[in-house]
Amino acid sequence: MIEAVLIVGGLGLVSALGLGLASLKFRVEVDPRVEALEGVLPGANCGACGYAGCSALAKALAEGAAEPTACTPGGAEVAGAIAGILGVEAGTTVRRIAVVHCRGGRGVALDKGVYVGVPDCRAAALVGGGPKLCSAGCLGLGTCERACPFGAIHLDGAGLPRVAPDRCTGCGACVDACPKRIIDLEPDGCRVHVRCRSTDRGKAVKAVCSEGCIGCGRCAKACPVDAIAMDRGLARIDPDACVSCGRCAAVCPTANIDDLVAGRCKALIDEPACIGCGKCARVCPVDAIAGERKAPHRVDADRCVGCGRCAPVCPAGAIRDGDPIPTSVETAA
Amino acid sequence: MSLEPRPLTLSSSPHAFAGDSTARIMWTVVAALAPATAWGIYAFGPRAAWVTALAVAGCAGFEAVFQRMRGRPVTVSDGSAVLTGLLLALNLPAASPWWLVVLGAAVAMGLGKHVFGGLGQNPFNPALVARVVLLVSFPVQMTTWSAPGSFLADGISGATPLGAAKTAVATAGVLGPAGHVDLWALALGAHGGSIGEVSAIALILGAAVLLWRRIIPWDIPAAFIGATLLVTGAVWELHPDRVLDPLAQILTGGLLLGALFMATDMVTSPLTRKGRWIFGLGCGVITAAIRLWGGYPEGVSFAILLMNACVPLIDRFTRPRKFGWVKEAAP
Amino acid sequence: MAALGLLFISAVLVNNFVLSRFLGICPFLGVSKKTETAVGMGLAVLFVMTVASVATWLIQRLLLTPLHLEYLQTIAFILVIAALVQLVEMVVQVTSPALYQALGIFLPLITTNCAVLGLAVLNVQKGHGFLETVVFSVGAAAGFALALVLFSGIRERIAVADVPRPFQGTAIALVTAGLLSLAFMGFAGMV
Amino acid sequence: MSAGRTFKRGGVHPPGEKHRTAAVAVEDAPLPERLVVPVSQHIGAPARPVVKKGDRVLAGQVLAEAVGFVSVPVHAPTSGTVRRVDVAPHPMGTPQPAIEIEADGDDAWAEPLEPIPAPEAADPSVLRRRIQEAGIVGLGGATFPTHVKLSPPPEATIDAVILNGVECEPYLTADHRLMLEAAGEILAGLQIVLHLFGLERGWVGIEENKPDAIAEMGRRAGDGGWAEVVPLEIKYPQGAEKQLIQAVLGREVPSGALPMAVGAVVQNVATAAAIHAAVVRGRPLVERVVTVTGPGVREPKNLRFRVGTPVRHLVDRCGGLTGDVAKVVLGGPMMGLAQHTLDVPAIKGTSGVLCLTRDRVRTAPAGPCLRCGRCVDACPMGLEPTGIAAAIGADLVEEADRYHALDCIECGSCAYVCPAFIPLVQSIRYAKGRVLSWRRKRGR
Repeated sequence: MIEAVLIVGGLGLVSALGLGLASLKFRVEVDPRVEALEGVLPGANCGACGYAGCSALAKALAEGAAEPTACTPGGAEVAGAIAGILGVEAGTTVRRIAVVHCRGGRGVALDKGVYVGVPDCRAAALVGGGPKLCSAGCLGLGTCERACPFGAIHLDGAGLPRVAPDRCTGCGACVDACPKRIIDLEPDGCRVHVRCRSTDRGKAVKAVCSEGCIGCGRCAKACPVDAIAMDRGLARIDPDACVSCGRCAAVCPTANIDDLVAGRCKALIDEPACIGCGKCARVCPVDAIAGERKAPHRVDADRCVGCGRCAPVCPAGAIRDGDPIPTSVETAA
Repeated sequence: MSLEPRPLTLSSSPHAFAGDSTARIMWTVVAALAPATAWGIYAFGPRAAWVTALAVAGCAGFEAVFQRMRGRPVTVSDGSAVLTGLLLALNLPAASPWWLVVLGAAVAMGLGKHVFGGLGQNPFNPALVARVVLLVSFPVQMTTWSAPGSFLADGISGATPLGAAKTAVATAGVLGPAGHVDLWALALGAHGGSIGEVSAIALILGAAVLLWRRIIPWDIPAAFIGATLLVTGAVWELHPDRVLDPLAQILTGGLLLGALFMATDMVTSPLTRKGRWIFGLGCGVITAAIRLWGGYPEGVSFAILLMNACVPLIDRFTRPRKFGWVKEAAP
Repeated sequence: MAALGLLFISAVLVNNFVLSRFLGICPFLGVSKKTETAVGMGLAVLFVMTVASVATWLIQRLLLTPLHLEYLQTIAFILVIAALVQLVEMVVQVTSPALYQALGIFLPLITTNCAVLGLAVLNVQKGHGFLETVVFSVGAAAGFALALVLFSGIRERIAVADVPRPFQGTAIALVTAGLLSLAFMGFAGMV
Repeated sequence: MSAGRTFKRGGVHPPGEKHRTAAVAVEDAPLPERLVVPVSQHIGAPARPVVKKGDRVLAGQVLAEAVGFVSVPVHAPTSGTVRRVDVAPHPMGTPQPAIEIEADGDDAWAEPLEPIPAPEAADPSVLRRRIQEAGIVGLGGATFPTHVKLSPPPEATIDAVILNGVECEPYLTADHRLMLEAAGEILAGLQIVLHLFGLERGWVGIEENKPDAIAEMGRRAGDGGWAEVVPLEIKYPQGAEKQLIQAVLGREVPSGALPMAVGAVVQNVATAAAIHAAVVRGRPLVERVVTVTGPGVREPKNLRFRVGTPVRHLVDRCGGLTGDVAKVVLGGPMMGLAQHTLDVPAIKGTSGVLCLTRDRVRTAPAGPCLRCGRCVDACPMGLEPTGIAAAIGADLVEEADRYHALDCIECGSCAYVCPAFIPLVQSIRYAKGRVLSWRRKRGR
């Protein structure tokens, strides 16, 4: 028995001594935070942060080369965890999602001819710019769909990519993958989008696509907050200024502008509950709310565009939905 | 005015093509196997025809089934499944029971090919995968040889010359009568063996067409046969009483069928000439080693499968020399 | 001499540790995705196996057997192997951080690798002498490395293949390993 | 066996198809009513327009000026009125800025650049400037500005000038006819290039399927030995720069390097003739010869046209199309660009208009690679096309780089032989783009 203990103990001792010596010779400094950081990162290796995968970002974070908010797909949760490990304050992240700026699917935008080749947009774009007559249009071969690490993009029946907003993490893999650069990351709050990127003249656009932006400018005129600018015959919505009122979509003659807001209502202030703080009036982008300080405020229903910004800021919870505003789809129908 | 033909085809250059296609290659190989198949049917009787038909139909059927299961276009008409089926049949004894053949077809198409994604992606030759699976699973059925001419093919007679030699050496220590083989009979195909391997002349006839049409490279058969000849020849010099002479080694067993039609399978052989030599030499040496020292009398199938496994590495270390690179960077 | 040669060939091909004895499957599947990694792992295993079997052979012959402590075999062997693996891990981490990263958890896992322990035990069981132990160990390790490298080559090809969904990943790796093992059966009965 | 020299590795033998036009003398295409002159007809910065809508222009007048060194000006192909300065269809596929001219039919010429009747006495820098001023680009199809090619950095020693009369692309005969009809001008151009480098002796590489051109060029060059006509084996891509240098000189241009790395400069024969015209006669490059051919053209011809002439106009001049044309290619069948309309202008780089009928157009989808290795055997650069395509197909950019995707010259030999119909060239071209951006990103 005693021999057994001695033998095993002796072997252990010899090994421990050997390893101890070896560890002096082969010493490597490892930052333990790197491993912890890797643990909190999503592990999708999507590359949205600009580093080659999650472990590369973890290293950069530990070295202070990247911000805690660098992981966009992880959102605030991951940013918080990272900040916790690093012992710093997390900045704020605005949730952004991918928006496809083209509605020229099959039957809407014309093809140049019969494309025979690699079924990939980026490869097809090398064959004379791709098979669509519109040089700014979606090629419809699904490169963005394959590039999305989260399965948030799928081609619809017309061969156009559709983004599932709940799955999109705003990593930007599709933005980089699209050879036509028609996918952008935009703040989730903006739910109205111009779905065209062609800067060609209206006539030229009409010749190749029935639903392209022809640069008529009606949307810009209709916008109550001047969030739409006309740029070389193309309407562009400033997503930070847009209040998603949908008026532009209602007036677009080619039905190009998407309005993703399901139903809008005019704001209605419950006057007895109003404490007259004026917060709602300050956030209203169209100056539709007025009232004396400390007195009940009123909504000018003609001006109100139903953007819904006032309700969440009311400390008294006195703002509720009023009359519904018909959506552009209903207008068209 | 020239009227515009609409729509025009848009594709990347080049716009001219040599004209060969996958289907053409496959069907040409099938045609090149016709002499060997015909001889097998002539020698082993209607039973051989039944096995052949079953294997071909089985492979074609399983190909269609697996492709449909994956929701891919069914490409039986490209001939690759038919070719696999034919090669499988030629590797089976004429007396194979029907279930053995069908199982072989299923294994070839399933485990050999479609598990890896179908045509062009399988690392191992599907027909050989099937043969070896059957051989290790059903050794009795797989080595119940019929003698040619025994048109009843009931599996009562016949051993392959290699099998006979192995048994003789194992039991008596020397070849004895098993060492007396008639080379002409071997060349013609008048000896026991699987359906397609017996007639050297028929196999060479078919392979000549493929060599001439450049569908198979000559390097692999040359290296394969050469290496077998060399190794078995050297050992035969030392122990002529225990080893069949090298010419008989070439003419018996699946060596010619393997060297000409199985090892040359494009999908599972190296890309470059240097690689093909290494591949062929490896096949030959392993075949000889198994025949001389192994437990199995025949080693062609194992040898080719083993070398199939080496192909990715061979390819990696036999990259062609790139233009403008004096010394190739690390692979 | 010839006997040693046969022993070596037997260990490499005929009784290949991975493909015939099915030992060490974990690293075989785990680090065979890239050939470079596989080569690194093969070398690490070669080192550990050779040194470990020599060390364990010495322990067995000089300590355990004389003292009739054979029942301590397993624990003593594992101790030695673990220490060796630690050493290899340190060396690899310093000399090739990239390889260290690529091998990941599989490097420390050599410790519990049944191939290494199995080899040590086999050497004792078969009553190998010192020279035989060395040859057998190098052969076994070479066989392991050979299988690993061959397998990694095939897996690199499979990585770009259109493998059906249910078979992707480990499933297809196991199928391939099975076929490779099947091919190695050709060596059966050779030695 | 051929006695001709050739490059060492790979290559394919597509049918020549040159019989349609090889014996048809070059004919001047009549002036169209409207010409569309793109400002980008060369590799490098597009030229900047210096005319505006409504301007009257004379033939040879500068329409757009060069922007920087790697750029050339664009000249008015004929006299007329500028109708539009705007984007217009371009052979590259996407519309590009162009100057549209309504021809007045007079074809009145502006004052030429000052002729240099004795270039052998002129200063090389003057000649180089002249070559740029005249808007000369490589007429073999690559359209690289010629003056750049002729201005190697001081540390490079040029000891060999090769004229490229190979015309290895099937169907095309424009250079062939030019060598028969303007051998003197071509050789005079060679002399100017030789003078630029202070050399005594140059080479002219011609494939053996043009024995009459070999004979004619040899006869015109005379016995002085200053211009050696080298007969070359018929093998595609013999006319690719690196392959031609190896065939003629036996030198191998290193990967990623230019021919000047081995002391060689290669010029197309048509470019040489254009250099001669620009230097000796002061004529800017506003016209070239194109082969309008293919089974889809009624009367295939070699036409001399003014840059900016619509392709439709050229095809009409050749009797128009037969009914079943399914593909129109600008350039040759191996490297040309497929067009979706005939309403594109023929430009400086347009060496051929190839109209293919339905039976010659492949629309079958690509199958899986059989690993037959034919692409590997065919690749003149020693690459593994199938490996590159597979790597990029699986999005493995680094792997594609390890396969040396960037060495590909896009000659099309691999896709030509592929029995699985895999569009290897397109895949590799795509892979090259990905590798370049990956390298940039990695460098960051």
